[in-house]
Amino acid sequence: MLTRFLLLGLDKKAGVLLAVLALLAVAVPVMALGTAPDSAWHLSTHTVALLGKYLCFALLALALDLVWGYVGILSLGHAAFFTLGGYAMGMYLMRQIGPRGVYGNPILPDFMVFLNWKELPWYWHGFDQFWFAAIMVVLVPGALAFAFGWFAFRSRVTGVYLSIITQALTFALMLAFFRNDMGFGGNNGLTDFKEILGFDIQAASTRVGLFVATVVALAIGYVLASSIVASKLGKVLVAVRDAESRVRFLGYETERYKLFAWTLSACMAGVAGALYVPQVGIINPSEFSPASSIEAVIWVAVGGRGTLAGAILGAVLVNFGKSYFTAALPELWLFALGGLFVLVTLFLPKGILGLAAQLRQRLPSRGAVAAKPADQKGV
Amino acid sequence: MHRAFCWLLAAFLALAAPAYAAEMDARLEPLVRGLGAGSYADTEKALAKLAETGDPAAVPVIEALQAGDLHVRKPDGAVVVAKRSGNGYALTDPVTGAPIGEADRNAVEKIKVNNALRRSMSAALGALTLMSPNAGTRWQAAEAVFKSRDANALDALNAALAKETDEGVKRAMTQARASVLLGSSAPDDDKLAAIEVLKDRGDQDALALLNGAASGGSDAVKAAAEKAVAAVENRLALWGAAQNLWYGLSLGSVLLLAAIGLAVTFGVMGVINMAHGEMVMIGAYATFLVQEAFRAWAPGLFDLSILVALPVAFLVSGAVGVVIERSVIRWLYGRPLETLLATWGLSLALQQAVRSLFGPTNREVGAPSWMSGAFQVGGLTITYGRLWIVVFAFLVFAALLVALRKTWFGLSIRAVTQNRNMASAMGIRTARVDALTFGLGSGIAGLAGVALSQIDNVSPNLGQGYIIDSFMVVVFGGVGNLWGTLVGALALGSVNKFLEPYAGAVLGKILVLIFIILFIQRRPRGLFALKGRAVEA
Amino acid sequence: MSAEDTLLYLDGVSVSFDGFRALNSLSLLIEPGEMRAIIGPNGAGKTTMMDVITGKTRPDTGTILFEGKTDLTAMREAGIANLGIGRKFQRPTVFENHTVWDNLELALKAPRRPLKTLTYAVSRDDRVRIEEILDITRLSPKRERQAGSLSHGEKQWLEIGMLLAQDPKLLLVDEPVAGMTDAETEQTARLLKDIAGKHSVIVVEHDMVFVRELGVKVTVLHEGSVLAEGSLDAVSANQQVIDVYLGR
Amino acid sequence: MLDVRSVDLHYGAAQALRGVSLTAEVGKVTCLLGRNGVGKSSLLRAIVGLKPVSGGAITWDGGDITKLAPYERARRGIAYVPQGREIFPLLTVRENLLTGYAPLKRADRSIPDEVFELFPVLKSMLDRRGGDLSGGQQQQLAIGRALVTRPKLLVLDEPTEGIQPSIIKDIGRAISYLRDKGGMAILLVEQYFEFARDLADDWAVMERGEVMLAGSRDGLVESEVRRYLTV
Amino acid sequence: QDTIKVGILHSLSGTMAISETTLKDVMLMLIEEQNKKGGVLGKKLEPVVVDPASNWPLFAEKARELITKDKVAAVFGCWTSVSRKSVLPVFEELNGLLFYPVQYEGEESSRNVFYTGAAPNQQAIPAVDYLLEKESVKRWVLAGTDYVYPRTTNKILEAYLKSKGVKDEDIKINYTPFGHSDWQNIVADIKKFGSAGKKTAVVSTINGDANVPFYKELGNQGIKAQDIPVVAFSVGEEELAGIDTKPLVGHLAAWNYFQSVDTPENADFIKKWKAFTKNDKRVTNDPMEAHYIGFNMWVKAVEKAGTTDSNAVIDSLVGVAVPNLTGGYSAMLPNHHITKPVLIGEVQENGQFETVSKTPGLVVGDEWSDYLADSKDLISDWRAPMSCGNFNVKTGKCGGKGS
Ligand SMILES: Nc1ncnc2c1ncn2[C@@H]1O[C@H](COP(=O)(O)OP(=O)(O)OP(=O)(O)O)[C@@H](O)[C@H]1O
Ligand SMILES: Nc1ncnc2c1ncn2[C@@H]1O[C@H](COP(=O)(O)OP(=O)(O)OP(=O)(O)O)[C@@H](O)[C@H]1O
Ligand SMILES: NC(N)=O
Ligand SMILES: [Mg+2]
Ligand SMILES: [Mg+2]
Repeated sequence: MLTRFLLLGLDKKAGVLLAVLALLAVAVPVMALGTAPDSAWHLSTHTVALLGKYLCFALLALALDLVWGYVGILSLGHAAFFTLGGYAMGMYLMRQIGPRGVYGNPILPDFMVFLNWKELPWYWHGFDQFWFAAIMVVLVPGALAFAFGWFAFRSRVTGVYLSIITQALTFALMLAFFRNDMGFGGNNGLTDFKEILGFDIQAASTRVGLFVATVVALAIGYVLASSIVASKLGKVLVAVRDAESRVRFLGYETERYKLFAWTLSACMAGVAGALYVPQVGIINPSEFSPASSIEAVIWVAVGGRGTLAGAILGAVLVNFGKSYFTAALPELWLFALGGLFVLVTLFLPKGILGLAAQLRQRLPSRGAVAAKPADQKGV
Repeated sequence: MHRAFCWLLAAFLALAAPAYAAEMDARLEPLVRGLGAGSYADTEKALAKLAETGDPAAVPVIEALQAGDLHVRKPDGAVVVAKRSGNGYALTDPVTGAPIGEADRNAVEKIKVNNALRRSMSAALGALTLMSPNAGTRWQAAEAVFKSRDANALDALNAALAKETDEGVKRAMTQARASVLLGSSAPDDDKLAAIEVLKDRGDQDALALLNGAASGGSDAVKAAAEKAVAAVENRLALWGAAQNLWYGLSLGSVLLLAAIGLAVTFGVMGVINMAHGEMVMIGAYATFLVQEAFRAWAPGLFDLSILVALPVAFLVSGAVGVVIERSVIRWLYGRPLETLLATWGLSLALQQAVRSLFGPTNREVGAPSWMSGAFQVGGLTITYGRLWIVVFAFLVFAALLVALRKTWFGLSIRAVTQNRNMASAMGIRTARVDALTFGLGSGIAGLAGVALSQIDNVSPNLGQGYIIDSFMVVVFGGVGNLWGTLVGALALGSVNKFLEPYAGAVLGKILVLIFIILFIQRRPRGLFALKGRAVEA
Repeated sequence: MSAEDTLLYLDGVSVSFDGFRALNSLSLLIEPGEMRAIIGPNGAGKTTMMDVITGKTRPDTGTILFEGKTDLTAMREAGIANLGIGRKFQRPTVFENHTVWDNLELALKAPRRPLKTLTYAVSRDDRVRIEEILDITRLSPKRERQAGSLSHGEKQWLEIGMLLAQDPKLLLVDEPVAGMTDAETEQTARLLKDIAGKHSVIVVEHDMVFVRELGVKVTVLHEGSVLAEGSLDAVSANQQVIDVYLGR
Repeated sequence: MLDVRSVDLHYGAAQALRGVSLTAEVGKVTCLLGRNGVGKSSLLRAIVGLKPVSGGAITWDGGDITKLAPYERARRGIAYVPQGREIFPLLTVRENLLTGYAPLKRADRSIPDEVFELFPVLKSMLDRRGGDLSGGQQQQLAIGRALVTRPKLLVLDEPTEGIQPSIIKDIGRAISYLRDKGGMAILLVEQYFEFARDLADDWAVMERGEVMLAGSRDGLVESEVRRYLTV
Repeated sequence: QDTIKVGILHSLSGTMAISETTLKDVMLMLIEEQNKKGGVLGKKLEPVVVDPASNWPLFAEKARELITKDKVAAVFGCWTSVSRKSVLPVFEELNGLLFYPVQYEGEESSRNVFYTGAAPNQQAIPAVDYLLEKESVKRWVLAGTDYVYPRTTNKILEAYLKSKGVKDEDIKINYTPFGHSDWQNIVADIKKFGSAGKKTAVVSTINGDANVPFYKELGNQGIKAQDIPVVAFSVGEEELAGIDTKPLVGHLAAWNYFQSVDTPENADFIKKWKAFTKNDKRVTNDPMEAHYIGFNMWVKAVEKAGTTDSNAVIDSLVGVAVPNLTGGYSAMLPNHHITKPVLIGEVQENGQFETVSKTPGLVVGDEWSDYLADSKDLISDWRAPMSCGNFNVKTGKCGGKGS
């Protein structure tokens, strides 16, 4: 049953995407570790880290597309789940520093030492274990999403009202995490990590390993999401998106459906955040900022909302553009990026992936002929 | 005003006492010279001596020092008043005001003042100007003595009190006297009387003095002071609540101003307008430009600059809005979510455009005199700037309400936004209405920019600081309902200001956000939710 | 008749909107297997009555019982639908971005819980049933079309199809033949008559030809309560009904 | 006179109208019949300008209006009662009616008496929001709103849908009255055959995006028409 | 390779652009000047500007890009502490060079970072001393933006004040969020706190954006410097340029440089700056001076080492002394902080500061505060043989507690 379910999601588009991911998972390690640094084929750690970051964002975008594209929940707070996942991982990494911190305190992270904390707060316990942190990476965002969604969906908060309270949620978390009293390092967040699972976090091989883990996570996320979307549950979700109250009159408890997708999406975002942190080396509260969430929405929109693969494409492209422009046009890149967004909305209303579909529609092809009134024969 | 008085006094002195002017000179001369002695401490000592003379002739000297005009002439160490004239300085005698030639830029050295000196100067002037013919000055002098609690001023104070006719000044002097007495070793009876006077004054300053009295002195004084403290504290607590209410109202009106344009572009038109903040910012920069123009061409009329800035900002932001609508937004009707993407892009580009044009740093927007300072209503301090912003916010709100509800234009706006096709089929020029509506919303945002330039940074980031709050307000109040925006803004402002004293600014803000989240659970369509079929359709 | 023997029991149901009474102490009994036609002037409260039954609107006062025992006023829409109450809306509402087929698949009687739908696969029976409905509604050639691109009348048919797919115990049908040709109207009447017997049906219509064709008991609603009840001929002869509804 | 010449219309790649020609004369009621989905509404949308045509021409009152925006057409006296009512849901009934002022000169701006004579219920509900009305009330409002514009060409898409019998009769009477008053062309799409038959001066019958039959009241055989309407 | 690349890592967009863009400009100017003088080691310098966009992980990414892709010889950059924390592991991993020009909270010393801004003892402590001595302040409001720099600074100041006998109830600490714009009741509270009969002062670690509304509110509520002076550590000429300073005359700031400092070096620097920016109104400020010092130190060290190789330059930097703009020499210390004079200035009507106090000599930057329990035993010395950033003098071992 499970395989059947998973196969549901595997159409041609998925095949292409998974093939690309598989290629990445093989080629990147080979090029990063198996070639001489001066070879034309060599990938620097910088590039590996960049690619890894893009793919983490892609997973976040994928999670967002699941709820926005298919359930119509425009979350302006998805970065909250991403960041919580990131913090869970960051806490693990902090604990791994052990006595290598500047003050040499084997238990307390540096920021606690210089703020005069005497002992580890209770919520930091357990994070010295990878398995525990790994569970928290999914559990914390998932639980928050579940609680939040439980109330919001039952109260039938929808549309912009839902969007705005998701924004309020992430904004509140940002302010809370800024507070040093929260015990998460305040504005500086968590950084200066040393190792993960015993591997030196700066070693090229670790970086490649993290990259491959990200590719795998993204692939799993994609297969999961596209299977869900292709299932009847996916159809219910789309129906909820388009006419929620009508779905209720068919007997579906739409709250449960939304809650399912929402919580799953938050968990995916959490995993994305967890993979992101060791690769960029820092997690801090500005990741909670509403702008980060909006950016994620933008990636999805650019790639094509409600296409899953488009979300991935959008995240990678926009972030690549950002990386490129901030170096190539440091003083004008906002024009470039802002202009890009405007142009995409104007000329690619369904995003980049929508372009193909759009072209197909423009040119009357064989598929279109079938829809002519001619076959509307009376009975 | 100080300077004007200075001249007045000089004139007065010149008329009244020409005879012994020279004689006084001789007495003051070394003291004045002492001001230029070197370190701040030396200057302060000289100043104290100068004040001790009680001689009104010292007043212009001290005022010159206060104004930063007092210099030391390098060759001979004489202390002179030096004013910029051409490339050098025009020198006058600090006491007589008589011109004594010119000096090169490097030939004089300014006598620097620091805060300690400023305080001493205020105190000295206080004691010296208690007899000034100008009631305002006397009142200021009394307040200065009240603050300095300078025991030396007691005699002058008593003398002044005996002559004083103005009720207000008299009260101030009595209070100053009480303040001095309470700190001195006066007999208990005097102190008890002083406590009564201070209790009547009943403000924070009085409380401080009474607190001091309650912690020392004889039992009788202590007891009376304690009772007075309790009375004053009660009174202050009451005023404190009123003050909080005012803060809430004032923050609320800022939120209202910021949000009200969004209530049009987002609330009425349904455009998720991420560039709203930038429209506000453009309004603020328009204000800056208008003020620059005033500074350059009509500095005397600077107080009017804000009034001129209002229409200018409205038109500039509105025009930008119209251009945006015609070039981008109009392709996106019926696709509200995509307006988010496009306006986000616009917002980035507009920020950068302003940054490239005006630079990344803050620009100075000044406050006209009628918007500066504060006044007291009982224990309530109300700053003029905030007061005008409150008034202005309500005016804009009322105007918009009338425009949308009572005019043909308002009706077309609502018809077009509810069903663009049908409105067009009814004969409404939808394109023009769309452009004008977006322009109106943007123009109002520009007006908000004028107001916000008075209290916040005028920088490319200005808009970013308000966009989230604006959306919260509009949504909290109920999208598409102007009254909701009004009440939403005031409610959020007040909640914030009532939480802040207890929770602190950071936690207070977090609590407000949580409050919004919880509130929306209760009212999933905002405070002023529209109900019924009409909405679900 | 006691409440227990009824399929649907409304007693003293009132609803008002901002002071306007849309339903005014309405009482109505529907027996199992019965088909009932409801007519009445525009604004009489017919649609509101359906809203109240299906949980869309909460009544201010009154009792609504299903199968003599279940109190509908305390339930949410989905729960009510799952009891076996299906509804066709006055304004056709279908899932515009789904194909005609998917619309029917979603409506088809099947477990409604998320995990069940996640693993759901169309069975042979389901397929047959959907094909059947497509034939009945003559949407077979458009099965792959997005419902949003259907014409107004086609959407009406699709809604009827979805209602059939749900296979409910009680069908609430609001103006099913609006926008249909006379021939289609006849066909719809036949369809509903077939359904009745096994199922109970409440039909709201303004088309008297259609109502006559149904040949069932008619209830006339006016200003939120029952004005007359009986055969169509009987109520048609009622002067009040002529005044407020039929006209001359 | 309204003159539609060989109009084609597409939704994406799907063609909904193929070479449709039709005329509607002033002083007459022209009735358009056809089964579901044959393109009646599409044709009306093309005439009022809500859907651009991909071929052919539309002239009204001697002028080519094929390319004009809907509001321009409204200004030339074309009023539209759409299928599905399309009331402005959040405007009150009064405001919905007032939107009809748009194409009028200031001096002409008033609500004609016939609106309330025809639909008295509207008068009693002036301050209720349009979206809150019952379906039939909305339909009445939609017709009333169109009349406010003092149209010279009134385009009605199934105006009797959802309306109670007595008012249908009133609408019928109103349509004849408007026709008889002169100066107005009326184009009516209707499924309710009897109603159409009683009103129509001219007929047209559509099938699969094409006009199959057209002619005047006397020239058409009812059974012929019926043939196109049966299932 | 005929140029030497120099990375400039300052935010040109986002919230920090307001402060950091100027530093990018000043670096471009310094590099241009140096090139006019013939560059370094006979090669021209080539600036590589990137925009980390006020986004902290992006700082790390861009730092990595500058070092590995552009192969810059040194990077001048960062403003906020979090951005520095974010890039720190990158510089250490890739053995790059970062010159950090902003006053900060201390508690850090990296082999790869050179701290040319003030450590707390080069700004905060002398400022408080000034208030204690010259203004006889008895009651203290420590107001800051809620993040690490103010928190740490206030922690240090609190300990310091208590060591001077200030009582708990005479210290009020208040934090506000970034960009806080409604100061009405906080200012009123300060006023209230200050009217208890004891001389009160505000020590402000309020960050950039929030300052303008803060000072505007101070002015409006009529808090005069002579009553309750505010001494700020993050308000310089650039910030004042956006405010009408008339009501603020007399409020204080503590820095290591003011534009108003009257030295020939400074006059020259200001002249060049105005010419470079083609704007007669552009002001200079402390972090600009820090870059000026840092850049000249780097040039000197490279010339001394004869190479841009990181290890060589790092070694030769310690001990390098270059003129600062206040009429003295600043030297790079073994702990990678520098010596600086501390200036206290009062705001003037023209938006400039007038120096009212200046430390007699240079103050040595102290990275590990003596007023924090866990760091008072730590020292840093990057010279061989110690070569340690956190040497514990109690245990005699490198690495904090000396594990
Ligand atoms: N939310 C509401 N606010 C105000 N009035 C309402 C609301 N909902 C319904 N009404 C009014 O309640 C009355 C009953 O409406 P309902 O739709 O039930 O009528 P109906 O019998 O279905 O009419 P029709 O035959 O025209 O469909 C109408 O007068 C309508 O205007
Ligand atoms: N928005 C649309 N997108 C795509 N196809 C459409 C759209 N609207 C209508 N169609 C198709 O165009 C054809 C004609 O539709 P139209 O609405 O004109 O029919 P109609 O004759 O008015 O039918 P009805 O009597 O049901 O109202 C139909 O096949 C319909 O499916
Ligand atoms: N280091 C600072 N000022 O953040
Ligand atoms: Mg109805
Ligand atoms: Mg139609």
